[in-house]
Amino acid sequence: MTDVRTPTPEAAVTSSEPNRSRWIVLAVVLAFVALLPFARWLESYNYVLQVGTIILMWVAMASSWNILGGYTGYTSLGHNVFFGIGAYVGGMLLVEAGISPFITAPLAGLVAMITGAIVGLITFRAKGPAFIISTIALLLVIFLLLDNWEYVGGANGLSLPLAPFELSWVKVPFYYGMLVSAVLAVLLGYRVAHSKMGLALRAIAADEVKAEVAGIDTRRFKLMAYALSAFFPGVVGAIWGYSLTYVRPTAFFAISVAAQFVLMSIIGGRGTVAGPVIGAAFIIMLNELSVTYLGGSEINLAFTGLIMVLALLFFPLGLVGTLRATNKLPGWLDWD
Amino acid sequence: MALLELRSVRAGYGVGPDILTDVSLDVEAGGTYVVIGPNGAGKSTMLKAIVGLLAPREGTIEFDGQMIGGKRPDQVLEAGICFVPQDRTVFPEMTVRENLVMGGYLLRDSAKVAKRLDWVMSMFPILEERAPQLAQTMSGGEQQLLALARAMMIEPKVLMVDEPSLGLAPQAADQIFDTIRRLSDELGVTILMVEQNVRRGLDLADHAFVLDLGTKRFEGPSKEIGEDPRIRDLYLGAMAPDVQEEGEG
Amino acid sequence: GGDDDDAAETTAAPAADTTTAAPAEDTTTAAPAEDTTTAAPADTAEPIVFASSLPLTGEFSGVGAKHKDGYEFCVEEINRLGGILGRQVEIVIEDNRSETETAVSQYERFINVVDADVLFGTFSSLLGYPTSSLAEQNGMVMGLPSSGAMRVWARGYENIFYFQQLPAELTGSSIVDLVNYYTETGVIDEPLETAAVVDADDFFASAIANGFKGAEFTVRGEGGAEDRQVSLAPGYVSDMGMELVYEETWPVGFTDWLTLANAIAGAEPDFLAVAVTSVDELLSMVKALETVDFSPKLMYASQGTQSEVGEELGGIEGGLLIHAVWAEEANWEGKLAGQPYTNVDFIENFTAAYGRSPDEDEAIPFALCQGMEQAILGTGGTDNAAMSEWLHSRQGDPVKTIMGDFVWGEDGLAEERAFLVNQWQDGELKLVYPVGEFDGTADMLFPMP
Amino acid sequence: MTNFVQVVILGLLLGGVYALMASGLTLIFGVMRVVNLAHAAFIIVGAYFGYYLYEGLGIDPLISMVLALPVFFLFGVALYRILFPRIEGSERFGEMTVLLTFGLAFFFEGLMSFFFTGIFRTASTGYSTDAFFIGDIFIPKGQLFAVTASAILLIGLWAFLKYSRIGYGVRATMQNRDAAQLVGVNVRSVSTISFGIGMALAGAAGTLVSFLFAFFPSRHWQWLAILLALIVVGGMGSIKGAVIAALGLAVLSSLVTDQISPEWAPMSFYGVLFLMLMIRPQGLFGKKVRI
Amino acid sequence: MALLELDQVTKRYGGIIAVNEATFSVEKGSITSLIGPNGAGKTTAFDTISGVIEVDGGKIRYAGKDITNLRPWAVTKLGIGRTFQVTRELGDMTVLENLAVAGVPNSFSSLLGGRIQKDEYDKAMEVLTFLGIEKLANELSKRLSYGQRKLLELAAVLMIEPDMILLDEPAGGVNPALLDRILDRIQAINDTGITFLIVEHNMDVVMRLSHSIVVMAHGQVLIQNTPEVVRNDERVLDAYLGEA
Ligand SMILES: Nc1ncnc2c1ncn2[C@@H]1O[C@H](COP(=O)(O)OP(=O)(O)OP(=O)(O)O)[C@@H](O)[C@H]1O
Ligand SMILES: Nc1ncnc2c1ncn2[C@@H]1O[C@H](COP(=O)(O)OP(=O)(O)OP(=O)(O)O)[C@@H](O)[C@H]1O
Ligand SMILES: [Mg+2]
Ligand SMILES: [Mg+2]
Repeated sequence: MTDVRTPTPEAAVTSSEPNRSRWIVLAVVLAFVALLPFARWLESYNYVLQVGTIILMWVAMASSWNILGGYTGYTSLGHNVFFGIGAYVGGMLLVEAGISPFITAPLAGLVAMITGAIVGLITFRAKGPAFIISTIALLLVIFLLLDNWEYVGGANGLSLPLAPFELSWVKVPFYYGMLVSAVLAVLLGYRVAHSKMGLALRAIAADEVKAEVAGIDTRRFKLMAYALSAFFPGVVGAIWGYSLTYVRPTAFFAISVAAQFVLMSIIGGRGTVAGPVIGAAFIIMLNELSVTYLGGSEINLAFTGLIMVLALLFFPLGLVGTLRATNKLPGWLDWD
Repeated sequence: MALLELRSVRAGYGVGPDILTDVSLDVEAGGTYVVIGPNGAGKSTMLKAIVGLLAPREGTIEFDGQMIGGKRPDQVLEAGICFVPQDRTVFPEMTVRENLVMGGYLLRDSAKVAKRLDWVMSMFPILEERAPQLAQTMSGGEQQLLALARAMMIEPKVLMVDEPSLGLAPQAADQIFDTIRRLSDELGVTILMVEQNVRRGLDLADHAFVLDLGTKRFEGPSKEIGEDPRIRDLYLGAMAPDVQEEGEG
Repeated sequence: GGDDDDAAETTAAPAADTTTAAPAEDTTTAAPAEDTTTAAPADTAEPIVFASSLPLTGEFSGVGAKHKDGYEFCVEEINRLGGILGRQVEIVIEDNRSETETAVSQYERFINVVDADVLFGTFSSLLGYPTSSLAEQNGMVMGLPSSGAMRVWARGYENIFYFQQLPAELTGSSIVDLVNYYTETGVIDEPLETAAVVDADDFFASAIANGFKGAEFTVRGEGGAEDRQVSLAPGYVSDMGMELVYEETWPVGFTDWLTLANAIAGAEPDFLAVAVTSVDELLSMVKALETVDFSPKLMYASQGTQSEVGEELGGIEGGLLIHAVWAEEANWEGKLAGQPYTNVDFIENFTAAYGRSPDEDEAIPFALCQGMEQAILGTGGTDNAAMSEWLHSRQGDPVKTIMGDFVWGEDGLAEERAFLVNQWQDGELKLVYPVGEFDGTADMLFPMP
Repeated sequence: MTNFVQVVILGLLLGGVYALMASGLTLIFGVMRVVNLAHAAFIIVGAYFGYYLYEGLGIDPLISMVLALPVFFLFGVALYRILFPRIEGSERFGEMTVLLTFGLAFFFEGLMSFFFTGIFRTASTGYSTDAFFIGDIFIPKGQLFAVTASAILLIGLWAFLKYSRIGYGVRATMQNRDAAQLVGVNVRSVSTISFGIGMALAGAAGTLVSFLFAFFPSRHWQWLAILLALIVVGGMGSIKGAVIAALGLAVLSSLVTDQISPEWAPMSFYGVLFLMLMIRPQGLFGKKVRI
Repeated sequence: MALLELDQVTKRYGGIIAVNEATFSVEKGSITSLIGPNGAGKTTAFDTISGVIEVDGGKIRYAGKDITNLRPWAVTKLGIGRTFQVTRELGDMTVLENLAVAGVPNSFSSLLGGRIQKDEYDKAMEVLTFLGIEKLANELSKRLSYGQRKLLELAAVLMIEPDMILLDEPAGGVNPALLDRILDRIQAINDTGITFLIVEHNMDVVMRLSHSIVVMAHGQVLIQNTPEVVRNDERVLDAYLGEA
């Protein structure tokens, strides 16, 4: 007979709640991340904050992607559409109305969310690989539309003013903007994973017909998942566009950007709460290291590719997933 | 020496626990054998291990003087063991005819395939009727029938069937049991099957194994097994034999 | 492949000639350089660090790699000549894979971790735009080898400098001059009445095309400032007295060149202007026009001076006009390490070092590096604020580079000078305009073969 | 009218080349459920293969195409043997291969940039800029040769899959791996062979690209996007579908280029893809499975 | 009063008429069996009732309400639960989670509710214990044996607590010892007023449970009557039972 974990009510009902020591480690990590901007004596302060900002941004985006791609099982290779839409909304409001993207970011998220729901109506007609490809198509369609929409700058894009912060502080608001988004996105991911909705989404991923026969309004849940997963990319898009001072289709709608969402989630562990977080940090740092140390040569691209391939071959379920499968996952990373 | 010999076979899935803890059994050429046991006992797992869908972790599987443990399914099939799994697997996007042709994949000779095809179709006229239909559009039972028929495209030394009667209407089930009996009687094919319809399984087979918790608990001539009160209480339920008596009596 | 060999030979020949003379020249130029370093703090003093993030892989990798050579060669030359202010120079170049996100964080690293003294700009406006914002924010001077669209320079930045003669929109003016000149001299002996303008849907390419078409656009004001209306009317096509009979824009990743060429052929323009994002588009376009058997009387392309163009097209590029910021024939007199360092020196030394002759994509970064070097010399250090001020106040005392003299206005755009215009003639790139200013200008071929 | 015919002809010719590119991709998907995101990168490798054989040894790309078949086949076989056995039987095979091939795309792009630099290339054969004229209509020779070569390859591929024993094995494996094993198909070698075939098609298509288009290593992403759209519209896994979609959409895109604007030409691929999803999610020749 | 009524329901696939103007009804509180040879259209009939496929014609009424072509989840929420002949477990979820899915509300509030509540857990464990697979509660459902999956299918439908339960071959592949107990349980549930419609090929099971039997062949309903009548009907013997 199979050796199954003996189900106790506690284990099943509350297994999801991290225990005390877990919370402590997490709190320490979070405190470290939150206090980083106070480490002003660091020589490479602005650079560290910059990389931190990018990592946090991707934590927010990968965690959001994971709601659709991880739990619901619909791999989107066009999620940067929402990233870009967020950037445009934030950028246009800044240029036209002079409102800071830090204020309009939630609105940008909302617009992305609504777009997500609308797009879902169409793309959800396909499943599996066809869905993946339809999301790529979505990306290219939106690209084309924005590229030809002169009101928002067309191919030339939008040029935004520099953020009016003093140099030594200029990174800080962006850093905290991304941190808040990242924390909220992870919390949302956690909430989804630990809610009935998460159960519904995973059921959809497993077998849609069965899920529906079990009483789940699959269409509604899928649209909800799509919309939720579009929110934070929209939010961080607005902030990121501001930090770039520049919003242009080619910068936001590249397939390589879309792929990052997928890579981070899969490498970290798709369908787990901690996976996208680990994956985002891993990929961004890997990129930084490889362009820094192999930067002089084109080999750095090959190197990144190689790492991806190796990570996959040796951690087929992602870092978190594989560690869990072999029971080596440290407790403080087990957020599921 | 037996045609098929399992010795202390231990097997399981992936990194999971052992499902078969220690299974040894002999299958003699020309015999008909039935494996019975509760759900989850490891019956299907045993057949999968024999046929190579699962590599044994320990122990040996010898067939016709050849070690087949750990070999690939196509190699095992080439050696002479044909297997029809429990969740009948047809080729969904091939027609019924193509599915049957695939059954003769190993024959290589297209004339031979055509001949077998005629024979199988004549045996299961419903398939002849449905020849151009895509397999995935057939009903559950029809697919079961197709998978069974496909296995008959070649003449294996051993035919292993996981629950031949599953999903079949009584008439169709009768026909399948008939066919199996004929394969055994007329062509001398060795039969090893799993059957939850215990009554019919024991009827058909001359020898039975009882599997539980991953090991062989009992074995013996079907008749004895069917009448053994311990086995009857534990595995056959009150109903099967009683109903049989009722029904026929 | 025969044409390729020709090209290689012809470019190699002058190089070989001059290298015989080089050693003598070398010693003379090297001597004073050694003087400045007699105090020999060279090994003790901290090196001056330049840094640039370039698209060595990805979309812009072709040009990016050449920029790397241009920058690195300049640094080698500076060091060979004794460094700057007695300090050796180092350059850190990293690959940003043509991604904005990576480019930005790399410059951030250059500023904060590498502690670079001077930032060199990157290629393409996609990357140049945000990274120049970063430089501005940090008060770092940044020379930009590309990103010539006016919008980039309308942001009111103080620390960015453009290392080309004209912003993209005004590129066509050089063609107007050329047409006027050759019409007067009678080389253009048939009237040019109709024109077609096609361009890639891209920042830079559409800027050039807009100049030809006479577009108007708005540059949005920054932080409450008024929007600026930029009018390019009536446009260079109209300036040349032609009628615009066909205009079209193709998108990124376009592949259907034959159909586009067919449509152009259908319009039968006398003059065709093609503004591209990258040279592969030009190759495809020229091949397609050849296939549909159409050639306008005069054809201009915004890029395509690279030696590969001749190699890959094997002759059919003949007659193509391309504006250039640099040319072999233009014997501009630059300066390096306080001494004259002319374009001829550049070509010669580069060829010796790399075994091939340089092209524009190596010359621009080289010139940029020259400019920065002169700013350091001029201010006596690497204080970027001082450098910026120095660079802004070159009126009357220009920065001297292998691309000519540079004087920058408030906005960081150089004081307008005409571009050079090259023409592909028999697998070779010839300078055809301006005429008489440099040795070795050739006559323009007309009409296109 | 002539112009219309002309544009349609050009579209068909372009489509023929797309068809070859897309069929390798759809084949690999069909057989192994692998969406090979590195397919276009391999096409570019093939383009360099054709280019250097032409520039270096003067071998005509059309001949290189024939050479590319065995070379890339072996390349594919080797690659498959190295990478895939580890994940072959895995439950998440489908999604893992997306990542795996994505990594491969990067890896090969990097290698190509390193060895061949990012400089654009194109092989200038005599015929690549030549055309036959029939009245006012011209038929570009390069495209015509390329399409003819594509057609021959595709017919060969189709016949192979339809009639050969391995072809049956390939189709069976793509539909049900376990069942295929149980009827005696060696799925490992069948998968290897089909990956090899897909790769051979990519290599062959690449040699055609070498003289039809200008290319450089990172060009592959743009090709990939178009090819993916084609295989979805055609119905994933259907070679017939991919060919028809390639021809149809290329003609449409040519008409859009000619009549509206090249700027909207890509819309013919992605817009049609969207429409297709709305009216027939399984694609032209995709089969609707029993729920 | 008839709880479920099929009125001239038709479903075509190209040339094949899977269900051909089928008309039958299921009395409230009864156990009705639907039998017929392979390919008769039984599963297709289930599919139309549960909304998994759309009908080409005819009406389906449940408790007087027209439910034709209603979405599956809506049918379920109305109180009809069904199992699948070819089991469809949610493979990557544990057995327990498979059961808990029944308790998901179809609204945003589902985001607020925790994963598995205590009462749901108790209910699930009770069902699993009864079917003898409680040890598998935390096993991924794709790791189950065929028979175990059949049992899970049954457990899942019991979790929904429907008023009417459609079972598609509940006995297939289930060990006879266990089957005995399952049949007892079905009878017990039925005694509490829950209606059953069962497709089954095992005649012993059918005869033992049914109050009424519907016989289908070639998509058509041949007869609906009591077990005694059906057992002796010529047509049924011909079409279905054969010599047995
Ligand atoms: N998608 C489809 N396309 C074509 N034919 C179909 C499709 N689905 C079902 N059929 C056909 O409809 C008929 C009825 O199938 P159904 O599954 O309802 O039979 P059933 O009575 O449940 O049989 P069984 O006892 O074997 O399960 C069969 O002949 C089948 O081939
Ligand atoms: N793919 C799998 N991965 C992991 N465990 C499995 C897998 N398949 C079956 N098992 C486990 O192995 C045990 C035996 O399964 P097996 O299928 O051999 O049972 P069986 O005797 O055939 O039962 P049944 O009569 O229900 O078909 C079961 O407890 C099951 O949970
Ligand atoms: Mg079994
Ligand atoms: Mg059925």
